[in-house]
Amino acid sequence: MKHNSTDTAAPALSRLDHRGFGLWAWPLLAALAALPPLLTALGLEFYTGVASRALIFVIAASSLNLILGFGGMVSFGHAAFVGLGAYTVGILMDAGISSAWIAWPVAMLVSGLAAGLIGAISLRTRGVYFIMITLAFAQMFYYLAVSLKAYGGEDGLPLLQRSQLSGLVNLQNDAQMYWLLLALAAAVMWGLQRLINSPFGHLLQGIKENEARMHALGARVFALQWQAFVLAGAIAGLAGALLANLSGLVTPHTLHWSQSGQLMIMVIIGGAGSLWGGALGAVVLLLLEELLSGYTLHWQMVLGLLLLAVVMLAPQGLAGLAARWRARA
Amino acid sequence: MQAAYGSSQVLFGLDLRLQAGEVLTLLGRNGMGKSTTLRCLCGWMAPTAGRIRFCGEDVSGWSADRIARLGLGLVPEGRQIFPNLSVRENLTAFAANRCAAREPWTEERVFQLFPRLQERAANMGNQLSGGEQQMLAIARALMGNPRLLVLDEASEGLAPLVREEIWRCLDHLRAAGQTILVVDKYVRRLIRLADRHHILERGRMVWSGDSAELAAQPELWQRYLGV
Amino acid sequence: ADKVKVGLLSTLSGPGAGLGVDIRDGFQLGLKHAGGKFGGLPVELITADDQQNPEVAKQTSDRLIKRDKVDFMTGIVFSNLMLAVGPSVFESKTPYISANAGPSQYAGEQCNPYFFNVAWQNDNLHEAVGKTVMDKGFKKLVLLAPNYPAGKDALTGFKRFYKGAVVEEIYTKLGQLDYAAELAQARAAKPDAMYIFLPGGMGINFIKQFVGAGLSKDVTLFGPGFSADEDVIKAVGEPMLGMFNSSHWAHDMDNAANKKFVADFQKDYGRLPSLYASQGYDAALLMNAAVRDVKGKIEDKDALLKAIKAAKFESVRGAFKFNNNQYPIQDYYLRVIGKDAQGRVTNKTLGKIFSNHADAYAASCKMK
Amino acid sequence: MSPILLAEQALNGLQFGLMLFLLAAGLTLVFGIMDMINLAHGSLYMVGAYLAAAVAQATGSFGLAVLGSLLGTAVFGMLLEMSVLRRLYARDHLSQVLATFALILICNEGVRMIWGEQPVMLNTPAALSGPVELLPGLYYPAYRLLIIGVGLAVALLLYVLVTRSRIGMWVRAGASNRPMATALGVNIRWLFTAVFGFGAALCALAGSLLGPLLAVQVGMGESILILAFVVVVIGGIGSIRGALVGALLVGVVDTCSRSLLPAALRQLASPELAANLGPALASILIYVLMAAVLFWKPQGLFPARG
Amino acid sequence: MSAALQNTGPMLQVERLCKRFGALAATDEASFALHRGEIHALIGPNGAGKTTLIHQLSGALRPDSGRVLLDGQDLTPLGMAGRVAAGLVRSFQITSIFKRLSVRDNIALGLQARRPGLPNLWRRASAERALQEQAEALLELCGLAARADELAGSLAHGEQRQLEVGLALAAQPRLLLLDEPMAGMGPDESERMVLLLQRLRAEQGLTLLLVEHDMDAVFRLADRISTLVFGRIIASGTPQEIREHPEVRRAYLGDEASDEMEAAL
Ligand SMILES: Nc1ncnc2c1ncn2[C@@H]1O[C@H](COP(=O)(O)OP(=O)(O)OP(=O)(O)O)[C@@H](O)[C@H]1O
Ligand SMILES: Nc1ncnc2c1ncn2[C@@H]1O[C@H](COP(=O)(O)OP(=O)(O)OP(=O)(O)O)[C@@H](O)[C@H]1O
Ligand SMILES: [Mg+2]
Ligand SMILES: [Mg+2]
Repeated sequence: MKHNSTDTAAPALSRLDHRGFGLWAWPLLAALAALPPLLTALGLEFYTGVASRALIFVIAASSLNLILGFGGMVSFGHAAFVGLGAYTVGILMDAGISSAWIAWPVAMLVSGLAAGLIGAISLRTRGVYFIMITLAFAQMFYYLAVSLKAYGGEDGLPLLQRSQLSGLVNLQNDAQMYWLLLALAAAVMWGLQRLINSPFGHLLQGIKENEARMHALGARVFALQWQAFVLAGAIAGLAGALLANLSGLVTPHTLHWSQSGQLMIMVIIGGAGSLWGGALGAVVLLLLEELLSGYTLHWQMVLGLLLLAVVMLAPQGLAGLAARWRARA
Repeated sequence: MQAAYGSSQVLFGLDLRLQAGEVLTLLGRNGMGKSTTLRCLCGWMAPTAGRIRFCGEDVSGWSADRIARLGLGLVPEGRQIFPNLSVRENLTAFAANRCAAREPWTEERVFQLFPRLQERAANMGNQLSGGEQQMLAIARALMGNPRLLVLDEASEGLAPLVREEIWRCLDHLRAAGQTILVVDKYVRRLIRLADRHHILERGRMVWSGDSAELAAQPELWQRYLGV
Repeated sequence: ADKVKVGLLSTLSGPGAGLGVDIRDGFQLGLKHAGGKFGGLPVELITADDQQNPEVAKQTSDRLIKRDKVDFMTGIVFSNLMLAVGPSVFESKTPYISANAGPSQYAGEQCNPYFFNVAWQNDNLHEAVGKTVMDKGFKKLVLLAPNYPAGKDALTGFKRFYKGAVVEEIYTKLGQLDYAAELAQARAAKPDAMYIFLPGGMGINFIKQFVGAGLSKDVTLFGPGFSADEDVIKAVGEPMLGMFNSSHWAHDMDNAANKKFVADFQKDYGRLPSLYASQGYDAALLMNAAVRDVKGKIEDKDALLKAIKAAKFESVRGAFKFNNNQYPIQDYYLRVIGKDAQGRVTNKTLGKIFSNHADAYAASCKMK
Repeated sequence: MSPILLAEQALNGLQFGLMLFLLAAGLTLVFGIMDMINLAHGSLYMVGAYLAAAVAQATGSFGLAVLGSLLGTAVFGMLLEMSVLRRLYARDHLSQVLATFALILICNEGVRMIWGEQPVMLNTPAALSGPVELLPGLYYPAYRLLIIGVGLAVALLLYVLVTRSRIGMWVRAGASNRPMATALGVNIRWLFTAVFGFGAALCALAGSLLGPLLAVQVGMGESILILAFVVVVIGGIGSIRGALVGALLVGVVDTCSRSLLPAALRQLASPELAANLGPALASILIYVLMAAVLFWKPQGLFPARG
Repeated sequence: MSAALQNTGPMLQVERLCKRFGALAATDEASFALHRGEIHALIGPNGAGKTTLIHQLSGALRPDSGRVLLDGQDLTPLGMAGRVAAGLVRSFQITSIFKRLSVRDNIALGLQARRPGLPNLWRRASAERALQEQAEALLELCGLAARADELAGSLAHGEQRQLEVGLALAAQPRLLLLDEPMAGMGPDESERMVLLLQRLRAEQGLTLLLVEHDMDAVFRLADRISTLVFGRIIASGTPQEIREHPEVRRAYLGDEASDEMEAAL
């Protein structure tokens, strides 16, 4: 029995709909696309790499947001899918297959399959049990990767070069890589928004709100959740494939629980269950780390305090704060 | 007293007075603000204006636990049984005799009243049937030996036989001098039970009077209660 | 150039931070001793944290190279991070002076003209202990290492010089906390000595538990120098007494450079320097010497590399020179933990294990 | 494998389990009963260990160190509760995760600022530093016996406290339906603060008792926290009995997997394969165990009644 | 399906259903049948096992033994979703709605949930005209049209009960299991619910199994009544038969109830 009723004001048309693309999206996209030449002109081309990394995490965090924010499935093992995607690219390259046309879809497939398996088992549990069982699977992959001597173990597996996306762009070029990532991130965001506003997305959110009721209404809860989980796993696999290419190295660290935690933190500060939550969180967290760690050695203290402030002041994450601010304006 | 949920005001200047030993009812259709009134009384909600005095103290703005310790016992709407406590724990955890009742409610007495609870004493709260939960909610409030017993739709979901049992119990309590505030829909039965009645309509008191008056005015029922 | 920019990327947060901080402090002391200048040029030192995360390390080293355009890089503690940043550092033709990480890859086939290691190759300390154990006549050994490539390499290095019987070779989980099961196994195997490769907190856990289990009475414990260094001693204290370890440096080594280093380090930071600190210090001295030798013309990469390789600096560990793979050829010493004159628990140098020892991978390095 | 070794390994499993239990107990209390995901639990454990080390260094007495750490950490925990966590009970688990993650960062950095990067020293009291002979030939570290004893005592205390005492009932009631418990006259706010302080004291107990066995260093909380969560989840969240059983299960399985599995594999497979597979399998066995338990019992072994 | 509809036997047949919780037999060899188009009330003392029975019919609980047949087809292998797809829908005794969504969203979700196949992943659900119109109609039907944009959680208790039934209707049942739909409703709303249920039966041929303690409503609505006591059906029959059944009076109705019934008649 909660009797806070702050949200009775101004009823939204549907709380299941998440609009997130307005006319502003095009100028923003254009501005982002102009970033590499601009940075080069300013002599800051290093930041192209930072931005590329942020875009990859936008994809990864958004995929987690799909299941965590909209599906209520708090996965603490999402890094496993990112890592699997990365290792797939690394291992294929090791075997001489460097075409992105092959490697990336295979990475998505492998991560999707793993998600299918893990999801089928994990989705029997709920709540914190789900958090922990997904963590358990991720840890298994982590220790496997650490002890796999053939693929570098703890040292990781260096990529000889970036994947070849022949016929489209030259990934060896940082700017072109960035543009590709931008396009992919935009596509993922667009797809996510279509998905969560579709009947599938509505049902998924319904399950998050009241699962027992969805059962009684005849929804195939398990199937819906599982499909979302697999989809999110596959997208995370794509992010992993991209990450491997960007950093030129695949390491078990990508699979470490702290990475899963970081993705989760991104989604939460950005706003779980907001369309832009994952993206916002990824960008903000990475930028904060980048800025703070250059500024003070005790940056973790500052970061901690900032995160605490976000929790206290913005219960719905930064996206929620933005929405509230817009509503007031 | 006034109260609001966020920006929507629900209660508009309500006045209510309850003497010790009196039994009072609040009547009205769904959504008229009966439960809201009770929520303000027990301290779950702070009224936006007005004051509440209880046992001679001004309790407006007090926290619910202080009010409860002063002697208010609540049977809330929707039962609110603790699912993770067993039936016996639900009863004993909050047992108290704060007002030094001469004949305090004990586990045995409560079980006499609701034998069904005794049978299920070791079960967890969420393993009870709806009606059993309702019995437990009443029993739990009684175990606190309150000065003022507040019942919000306490007969909801109870079998007729049990419902009658509860009415009889309330009769008993009343005879023993217990002060009671009841919200319920069985008007006919309430007339026999209570001293005075109030009817709420959209957060305003539209009628007050004693049982005889209410019994004599069936058109009131028609108009405000839909009976 | 009018100044020298040095990027020091090290592990400054998280559980491994102690090591990175020592390297940084050692380096800063070296810089201070050089008067804040390398070869007469003012030095701009940029420190950064790699969070012990390969991704972050890569990202940050890119920042140092591309944005800050540093002239030297140094600082990384862990080999796996070194392997992550190596390719882009080498590509940018920035000399990397490793103050600790010495992966076998860069010692062997992947050796690189831009990579210099002023510390030691990963296997060296293990080889040194292997030789000691062999020389001291121990015959039944139990070996213990975490289950990851570095752990396996370490034991391989050990066995390169120890040819006696190994009664148990135990691999544990990386980051394991409790070693009771392994200790019981070891006790049952009745060895006369035990060799552990357990970096960081794992080593501290193990040694405490080893003593608690009463094994120290019958079994001599050996470890690489970093498992018995001053930072570990500070955390474990007396129970470490009597542990043998190998090192290329010790704070009681008798040379002028070292005396100055140890005294000033204690003065500045209030603690005894560790192996890592000495390596950080040497890295600074090496850079100083190289810049001095090219007379400040650090743009001339060939000359600079040649100057670094010449290694004309006064190392705190005495004799030092680079092998063809630009890893050190140096002496390794046997140390034992005991009490010094003031009653402090600390390392005492017993003698030399190897003189002018190189690593096993140099042969496969194509560089001359 | 000789019976003596077997007995010793059994004791090791028991001891490792009880060591985890010490930490899991506080966790299950706060997490299971108050329904608060407190990632900073590991930080309290770290603070407890550091405080114990500080007191031990100042006074030289291990007993005082434990006592000081209990008190200090309890106070620290209560302050934390009053300033931050109190605002989070009503929020969803995600906010709790984020906030307590932030607390981890802050605590780690704070400890580093005060005590420095290097691990600090906390050693076994001299009287307990050696092994005792339990049976002829069976030596066991005295200090580990102490941990076994304390672990069992804490288990008993908690069991009584949570399931038998009124306070335990109030906490459970308050966690499941706070307004209702309040309306029945319980001051949940202070009750939760006190319980949190108690949980923190349990952390301190774990920290100060395990400090002499494990490294006292920044970040010590996180590595063990995961294990503690595993224990709590296997046992069933909120169940003290479950935490105990889960802890023992993890302890025994982990110990066995480390000592028996490699040997067993050597019998079954080629030495090469066994050497590679054994340790890898041993590392993940407790996670396999957890996944298996949750597969068959999605609520853990002892679903908290309710 | 059409073959099943031609089936002339009872629509729902419950055969010797048993469910034990430990030592307690919540349903104990319960058997009864429900005919097409009838309103069948299930009454019984608190804790008799009525809700447990509904759980088993809807697939939320697996019976220990016994069978449930819908149109002659054994439901045992079907999960909840399968049963809803076959037209068997339930409501909850303890209100279970989507509290943080608007009333309209609640209904719209209910309408979408049971659609067969993989739901559309791309088209906007809110842009589906048919869906929105259906939702409006249902809102009108259950008397919540005026509250459509409120958050379901902020409705008064009685209104939430209305929504509870509305949600069950959204799943387009042929056979509806209602667990105390009138509980918590005032006389006015109860009356409206009675009318609604009668209308649904008349217009859509809906079959109803009604668990209710409001005897007033039960005797006005039910074509037949079964009485469950300690998990066993002790009597089945017309309202008149049940009212006069001595065992039912003793175990359940008592005297007060007859007062109420007199008033209702
Ligand atoms: N948490 C809440 N937030 C916003 N509005 C609320 C909330 N709870 C109740 N209301 C509104 O306040 C009004 C009065 O509600 P209240 O629960 O007091 O009615 P009631 O008379 O008890 O009705 P019922 O007989 O159905 O229980 C209703 O219109 C309801 O929609
Ligand atoms: N999960 C469970 N575990 C143990 N006992 C249970 C469980 N669920 C229900 N029971 C018991 O089974 C009996 C039947 O419960 P049920 O909810 O079916 O009763 P009911 O007929 O619906 O009663 P009411 O009219 O009060 O709602 C009750 O005594 C209840 O305590
Ligand atoms: Mg009400
Ligand atoms: Mg029921």
